[in-house]
Amino acid sequence: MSTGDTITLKVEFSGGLELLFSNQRSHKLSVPALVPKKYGDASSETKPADITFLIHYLRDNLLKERVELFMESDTVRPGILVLVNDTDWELEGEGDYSLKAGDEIVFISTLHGG
Amino acid sequence: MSTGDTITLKVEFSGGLELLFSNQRSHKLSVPALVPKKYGDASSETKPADITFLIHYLRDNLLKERVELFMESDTVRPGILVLVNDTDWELEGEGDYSLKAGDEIVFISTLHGG
Amino acid sequence: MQLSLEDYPRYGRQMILDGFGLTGQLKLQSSSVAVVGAGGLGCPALQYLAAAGIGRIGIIDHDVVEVSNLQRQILHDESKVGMAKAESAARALRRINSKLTIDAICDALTPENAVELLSPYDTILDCTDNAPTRYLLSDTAVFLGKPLVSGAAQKFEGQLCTYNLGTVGPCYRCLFPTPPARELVGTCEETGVLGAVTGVIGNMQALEAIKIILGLHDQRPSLLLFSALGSPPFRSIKLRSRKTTCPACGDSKQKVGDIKEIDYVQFCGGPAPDWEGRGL
Amino acid sequence: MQLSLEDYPRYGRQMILDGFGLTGQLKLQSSSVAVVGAGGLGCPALQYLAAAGIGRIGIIDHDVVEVSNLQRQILHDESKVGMAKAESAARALRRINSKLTIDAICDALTPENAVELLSPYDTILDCTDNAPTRYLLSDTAVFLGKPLVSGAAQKFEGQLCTYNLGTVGPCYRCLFPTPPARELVGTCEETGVLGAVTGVIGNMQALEAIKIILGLHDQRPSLLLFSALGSPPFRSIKLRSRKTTCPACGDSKQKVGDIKEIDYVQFCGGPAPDWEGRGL
Ligand SMILES: [Zn+2]
Ligand SMILES: [Zn+2]
Repeated sequence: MSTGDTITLKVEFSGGLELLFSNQRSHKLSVPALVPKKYGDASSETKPADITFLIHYLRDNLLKERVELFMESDTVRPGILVLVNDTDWELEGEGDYSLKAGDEIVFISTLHGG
Repeated sequence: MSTGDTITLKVEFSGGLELLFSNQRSHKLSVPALVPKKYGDASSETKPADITFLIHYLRDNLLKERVELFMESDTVRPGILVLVNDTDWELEGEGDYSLKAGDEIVFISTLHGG
Repeated sequence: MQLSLEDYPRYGRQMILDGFGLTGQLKLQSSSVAVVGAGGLGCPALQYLAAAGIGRIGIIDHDVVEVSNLQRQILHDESKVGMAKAESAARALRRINSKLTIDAICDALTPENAVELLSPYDTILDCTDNAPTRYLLSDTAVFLGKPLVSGAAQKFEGQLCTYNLGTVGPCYRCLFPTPPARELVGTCEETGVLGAVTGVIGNMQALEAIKIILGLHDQRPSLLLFSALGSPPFRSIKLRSRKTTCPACGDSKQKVGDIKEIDYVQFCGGPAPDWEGRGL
Repeated sequence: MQLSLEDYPRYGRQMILDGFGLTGQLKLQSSSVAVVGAGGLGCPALQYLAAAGIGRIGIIDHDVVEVSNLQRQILHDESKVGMAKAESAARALRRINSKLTIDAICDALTPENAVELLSPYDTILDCTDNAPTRYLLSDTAVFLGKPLVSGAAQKFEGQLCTYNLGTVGPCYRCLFPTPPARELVGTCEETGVLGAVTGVIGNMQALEAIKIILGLHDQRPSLLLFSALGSPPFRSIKLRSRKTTCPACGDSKQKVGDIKEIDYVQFCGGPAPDWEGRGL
């Protein structure tokens, strides 16, 4: 859980996306509770860590290959669905959703097989 | 959620037990946060409301018929499995488990059909 | 419409259920369902639709049965290898329930024929195995105003979602405006699939269709995720409603254009790579 | 042991899965599963076990096919009405997969024959429809030291639990030392059941068995609850471990006594009331 300035999350990838992340579906990770408003710019104002930050963070820390299959213009590729604690992120403010300790964030791609 | 001295719970019955409770599977109810150690004896010491209390409370307030099909010697009939937030109550202290606001308590009977 | 006398014992076990009854059985009898794909998902879905007494069932599939299908496509059997899947499945269903009308349609679903082939049916099941057909089915379901019960399965995983249901249900494009990258998508041929996984999802598709027909579906947009090795194996996701900006089902109706003119294969990144041809 | 050449294309779609491979297929081929009950649960379970290539399958059922079964028991069909269910199911499986050994056992499972009938099999599936047989199966599985994959379905609800698995898995008596009150228990005949519900649970039973045989089961005691009209439809429950005080599997082994001498029907409250005979 939160230890003052970091937030511990569970992040999952499924539907094929796990292939970009060492073929590992489930990840536990800690992110700072406050992050720069402008990603990577330590001199900018801060904001509570949100999903937009998490997406960038995953790209820089967990993603193993092919960034263009995960991100597109500062958010996830439109073929990817993001879930916050079993709810579609569109119902939770999308990228602006502020992360809370213990949150479970899932990134899925649609399956096509039958 | 808790409003100081009551606790709001979700209680569910399934596997046939709902027949004893107006054939309704899901119930929302509020119980006192502190209850007499000896059920029904207002003059006895108090304890935080636990599942043993809840079983008695359900018997007196929700049960519509055939108490012997739900209770036996101050607990549930041994054919009934009690679940606390999707966990077997045996792993949670059984009757001594102290109820928390928002808890979901499920009472199930085994199904036999096929 | 009536239920014939011999159907009372046949369907008695479901007619005595709460919310079912004679009315429910007559609803099933007078309903029609199109199942697109008679493979791993279509077979179990078809079985339970036929057993329940859906009056008319259309089976759309242009493939023939291969021995590699038998590991999961449980309406086909060794004697059917080489037969059209739609025909093989139709024969199996007629054995189960001879009173139903079964349409075996041995054509590929294309932008040219989709509206025509699907318009006779009330409910559509997407039991296909590729992205272009999934977008085509979604657009067609939106155009026809019919619910689309979509299943998918790969490896140890499955997904189930009903699109375009009621007034608020999203379509496939509301959720996935862009197809996933080809590199991350495999067919069952490429990545494999466990038969029991297609079974669970196909079975759930039949159940969804039956609930919709009986009026027992709560119509809340949701996605079921299944992972055979996961713990828990099932997760239910609460989904967004229909998006007013969706190019298919949004307020500017059918901004995607005329279905017949959409190149779905190109939209999904071109033809599937021929891994075998490349020596893989 | 080897996999014959023609089985590579047949099982290729599952053999390419992670954790499966040739080793996994050979495990299935050399394994044996007993399915007790060839009804609503047994039919879908049997289908997916046979399709996956389980080498030996025993089907134990003493009933004959009735028209009222066809709404959910999808291995039987109209031409089989009157035939023994075990035989009907065996014929269907042989059509799917002619290389398997299928034992059709048309006897009722009793305290006298249970140990003998079940000892040839590695894994047991409880697809029965009554409480006495469920306790009998649990005690027998404990006695034989074999996992018991138990399914149940009624109305719109289903339950799935694997008993006696590994060293810590509880048995049926650990969870339910006493049978439920007869008044709250119905058979499918009395209370009805939706076919797709038995389908989902039976299908999951096959999947559990396959996971156990492949060594892919996490062995954590859990109970899956399914409610076709619920939202969410599935819940996974974390269960207690084996109870040292259990009269069947506890430390004082087999305190229940010799299985042959237990009157399971009486233990479960006597024979099922004959509702029809009482004019209901
Ligand atoms: Zn849309
Ligand atoms: Zn035990």
